[in-house]
Amino acid sequence: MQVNNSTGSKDVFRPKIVAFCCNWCSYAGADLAGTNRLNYPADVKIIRVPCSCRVNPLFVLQAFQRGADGVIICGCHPGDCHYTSGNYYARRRMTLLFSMLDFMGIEKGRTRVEWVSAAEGAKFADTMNDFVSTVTALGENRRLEDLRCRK
Amino acid sequence: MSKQKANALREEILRISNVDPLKCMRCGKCSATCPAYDEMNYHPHEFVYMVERGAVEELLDDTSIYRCLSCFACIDRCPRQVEPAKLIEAVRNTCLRKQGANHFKADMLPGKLDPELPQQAVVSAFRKYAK
Amino acid sequence: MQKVMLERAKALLSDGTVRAVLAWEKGDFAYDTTPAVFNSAERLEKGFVYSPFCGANLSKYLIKETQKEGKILVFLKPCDTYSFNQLVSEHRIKRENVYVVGVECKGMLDIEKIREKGVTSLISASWEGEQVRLVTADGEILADSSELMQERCLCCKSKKHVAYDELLGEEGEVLDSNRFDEVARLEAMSAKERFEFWRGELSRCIRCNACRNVCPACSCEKCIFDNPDSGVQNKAAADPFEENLFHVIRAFHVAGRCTDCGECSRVCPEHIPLHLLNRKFIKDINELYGEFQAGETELPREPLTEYKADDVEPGVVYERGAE
Amino acid sequence: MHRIGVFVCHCGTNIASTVDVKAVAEAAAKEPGVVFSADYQYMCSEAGQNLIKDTIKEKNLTGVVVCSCSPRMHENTFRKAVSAAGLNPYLLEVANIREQCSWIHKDIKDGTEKAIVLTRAAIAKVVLNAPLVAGTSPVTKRALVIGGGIAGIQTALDIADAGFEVDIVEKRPTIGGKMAQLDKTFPTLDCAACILTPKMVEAAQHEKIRILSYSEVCGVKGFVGSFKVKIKRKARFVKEDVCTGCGLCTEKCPMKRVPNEFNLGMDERRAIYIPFAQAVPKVAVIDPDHCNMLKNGKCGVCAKVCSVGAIDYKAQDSFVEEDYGAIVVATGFEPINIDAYDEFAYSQSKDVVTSLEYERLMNAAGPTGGKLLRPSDGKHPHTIVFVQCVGSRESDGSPKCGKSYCSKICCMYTAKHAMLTREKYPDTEVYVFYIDVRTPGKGFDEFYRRAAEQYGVHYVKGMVGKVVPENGVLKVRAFDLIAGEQLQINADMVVLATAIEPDKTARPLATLLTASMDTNDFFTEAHPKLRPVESPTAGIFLSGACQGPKDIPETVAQAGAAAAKVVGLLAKDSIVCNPCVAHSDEKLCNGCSRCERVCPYGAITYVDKEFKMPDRSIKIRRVSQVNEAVCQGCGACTVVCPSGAMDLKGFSTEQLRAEVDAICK
Repeated sequence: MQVNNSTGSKDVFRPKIVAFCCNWCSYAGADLAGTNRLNYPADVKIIRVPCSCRVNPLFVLQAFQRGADGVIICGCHPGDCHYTSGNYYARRRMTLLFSMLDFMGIEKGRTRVEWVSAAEGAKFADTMNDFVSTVTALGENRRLEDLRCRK
Repeated sequence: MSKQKANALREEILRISNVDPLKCMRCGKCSATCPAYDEMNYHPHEFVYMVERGAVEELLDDTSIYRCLSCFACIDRCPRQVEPAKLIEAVRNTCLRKQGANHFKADMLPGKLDPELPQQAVVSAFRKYAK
Repeated sequence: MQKVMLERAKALLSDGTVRAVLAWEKGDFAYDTTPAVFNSAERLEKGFVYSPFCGANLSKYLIKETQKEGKILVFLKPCDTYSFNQLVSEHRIKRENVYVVGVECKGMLDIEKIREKGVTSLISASWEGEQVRLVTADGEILADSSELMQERCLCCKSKKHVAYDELLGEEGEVLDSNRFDEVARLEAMSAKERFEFWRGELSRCIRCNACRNVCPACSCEKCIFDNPDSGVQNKAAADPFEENLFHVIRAFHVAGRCTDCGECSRVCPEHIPLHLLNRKFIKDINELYGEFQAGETELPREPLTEYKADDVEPGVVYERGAE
Repeated sequence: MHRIGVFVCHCGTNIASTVDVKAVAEAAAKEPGVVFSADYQYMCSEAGQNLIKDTIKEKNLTGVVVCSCSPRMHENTFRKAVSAAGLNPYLLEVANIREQCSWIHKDIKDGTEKAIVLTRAAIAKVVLNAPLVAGTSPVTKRALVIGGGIAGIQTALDIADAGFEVDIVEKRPTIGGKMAQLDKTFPTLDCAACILTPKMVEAAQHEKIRILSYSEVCGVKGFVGSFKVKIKRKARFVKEDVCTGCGLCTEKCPMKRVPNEFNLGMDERRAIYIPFAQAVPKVAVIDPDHCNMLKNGKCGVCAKVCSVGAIDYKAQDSFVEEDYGAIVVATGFEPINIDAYDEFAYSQSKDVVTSLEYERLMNAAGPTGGKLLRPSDGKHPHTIVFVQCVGSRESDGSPKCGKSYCSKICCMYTAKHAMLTREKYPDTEVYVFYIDVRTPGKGFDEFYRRAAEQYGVHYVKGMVGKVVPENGVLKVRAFDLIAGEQLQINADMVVLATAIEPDKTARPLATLLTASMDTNDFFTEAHPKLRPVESPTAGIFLSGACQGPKDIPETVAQAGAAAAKVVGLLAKDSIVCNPCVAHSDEKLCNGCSRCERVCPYGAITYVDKEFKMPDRSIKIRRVSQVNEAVCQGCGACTVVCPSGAMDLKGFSTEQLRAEVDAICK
């Protein structure tokens, strides 16, 4: 698994991870992880969305297209959505989308949905550490590699 | 004892015990709860504080380490999960593992013999305490 | 059957019930029938056809036709009626402007399969019980229909019309079809095999958009793949991802709305089994959220605009299937 | 042409220590569209804000990116600054390079690289930002206070005095909460009931206040300014408007052996009861778990003795739905369960009590009529040991489920108990075992010193390790850290200063309100320092111990502060809405109604609209319309829309895709 990657040094593969975080729970959870100085890899870059239900499958596919090695969507725990129902819709959409990506032969480990509340700074950091290590273990997006726009 | 050596000893004990004495908030509940309190010169809370300060030598040379019953009452009741008994055990182990220190010599045996004592215990005592 | 339909169409046209008839028109060959709007008895007389090659689902054309004044007659096969209901539920078809005549369907033929049998110069085809009579320039052949039918018809989900104003021919029933078998076969493969499979299929895509254009669920005023502002506007199949992106997004857009009519695969010039993508969504929906058939009723109900508090977590994906 | 200004904040060393802010500013300067890029010590300071304002004017900026702390912290600050310089406040983006960068990464190279990527993403987004103008939505001029303890009562009184209607929902049959159970209050030693009950009565008689006792909130819909709250009114089996509170039924009821929760089970009440003498509303209530009539239809004594016919055995739980503009949470606290602390023998001896039980034992209305008697044999105790920090200040993940926080009130009430005990019974020896005595408060340390110096309370630094009940004596083994000796005390009573935790109902309530909580189930503030009485969820306010451990003066102060915030909200006729709302492009809309079905607020409606076609014909199409005052901007509709007609202002598809691109570049 010695893969060169533009973001990393010669031997260490550093994956590109896009994390969509809902503004009310998970983004706040990520802030809390910061406030508590809980470390997780810098490979994770967070995009703030109002709610997990704002994440269009298109964004997930586009992230992979542009070179992401993993995409994670974080929202409020089911039942805790700031907008009452958003994460329920997101849950169905992402379940179906991930199942479809799996059906097309893309590694399951590259996509994830996790519910992180505003109080769960530690969970956020743990989740990101775990996700990064899963994606790192999968290595560069070989199977998706030829799915990428590498121009 | 040089400061360097004391420090190395301290690190060794922390490594063996996996105890962080800095977690202690000095409430004394360990010593309050210790059933062997009266037998000891240094008490559980003092172990924690002395290891933190690096005063391990005194602990190594003291009989207190053999007075601890390993009843773990201090571990159970410590509100900060400092686990003093593990620290005492680590000091004890450090003492026992000291190279060349012969804690049990053959001529000490007759005085300690007891007709009820299983032979196996004598053999294992030699194995453990005699170098 | 064709005769009964023709008579009925002419009658409804002449008594003014309908202003026009949406049906199939003869082509140059027996197998290239095309959807057409007939506005006179003469044109009907001349061009109308209903044969085992009338696979086209006419419901999509109603979006445009029902915008016009007056009623239009449409002939719908059982599977077409599901698409019809779905479009009505989405307010795409004005129900009051349609007169639906349900027609029985014994399964549509696949010209490729006929050709593979070595049949040439086909003049016409007709059902005869479980068999098909093929009339060619060289004479007549009686063949087993199951050998010549389109794949989608071999695993037909329903012979029942779920919407109609009147019915011609026999009414059938919802069938216990084995249409998910192929999806299940793929699911049982390793991820790598699936990846290879889809690479092999999708790399043939030429982005002709036939699948989208024929799909009754793909009825957007303006498709995002045609919209320069969407950022994914139609491009040539520049790289493999482009093909996957297009097909996954398309399948996702119709997920929960696709009635599994199979038109996408029928029209694909590269014979890509696109219906398998849609069926994968349908199968997942059935398994995860309960049995659901889009277009079964006119009620606006679909799995992706609903939820249950105890729905499965997305992690279920990782627990299922191989690898 | 875009003219973007990028401002990179050092946040002192908070950012600058792990992010090379100069490098970030330099990298940003190279991005297309960026005409100004600089770093500065504190962007949120006045000077920092002025830098933004001046640069906007000087460089004629069309967009601003501030790389600083979380947008949840200072986005509004910077929006105001941008707005003050004449730029639309929504032409600002914040790149979070503190919470999500400098604070989590130790390596300066990692931190800087990531900060640059985050900055790039913010720049990519800001060039697509559109100026947004916020709409308004009306405010229902009524408030709901959940919880009728001193916090809730005070908040309700303050709001009502300002002229707004308030409902108090209290789950118990009477308001008063924990304070009603206290004997005296520190440091002045006034009687709790004497200062609380007048407030309870005032609340009951206030024309603007309605008390919904024995009720629970079971559903919350809507948003700031217009909440719809469903309240369950539990069946009391006594008509509240008929009962005179004479108490005859509570004397005649044959079910005598029901543990009295007001006295923490140390004495008994009847199945029909009035919680305590000064209860508000002073109305009896039947406990359905113990009433024979309700359980098996045999009895009916209370109905026979009631002269006004207030008893109604057939009563059912009922539900009411009310509109409010603001909701105040005042759910308070409860002592933790100390069953796991077996070393203190709480479950083995009746003479080991919690501090709240001790309050009742000292109280004139308590089970002993105010005489200090041992619960086990009713004898006067001569030696009492107080143990502080029971379950408080434990390490995280404590196996006994202790709390990592300091419960704050124990030092003072223990000093109070010790002092009052010595005052009433000078023949009693009182020991207080403490780890630290914490008395930051007006007159607090003086109070503690008085207990030690004037009242002769023995303060011993150290903990109690074990309590063994033996022949009616509690053998207390403790440690005196200063003398360095283990102590054995034969005590008659042991009082445990039990840690406090949020009320059990707080967590489900937080879910209903979509208000956030910390890991200890205390409600989180919108800002820990600057907005301590507001929840991050707009329109939800926090009063009292539901937000963190508090004593009475602090609770009352916070209750007043919460009331002031509520009044500030209710005084407005309308509030400015979030302008980041959904918007439908009619040209693309299919009219399929999918968005309408997923909208949780009913903000989307459909209309038939005429469109001029290119050939000048008119086409009527069904298209969606968004009610911007109702839309809360979740974006659920944007994803179900197949044609992409529905988009979300401020988080548009184009913007989010630009961010994805910038991050993956």
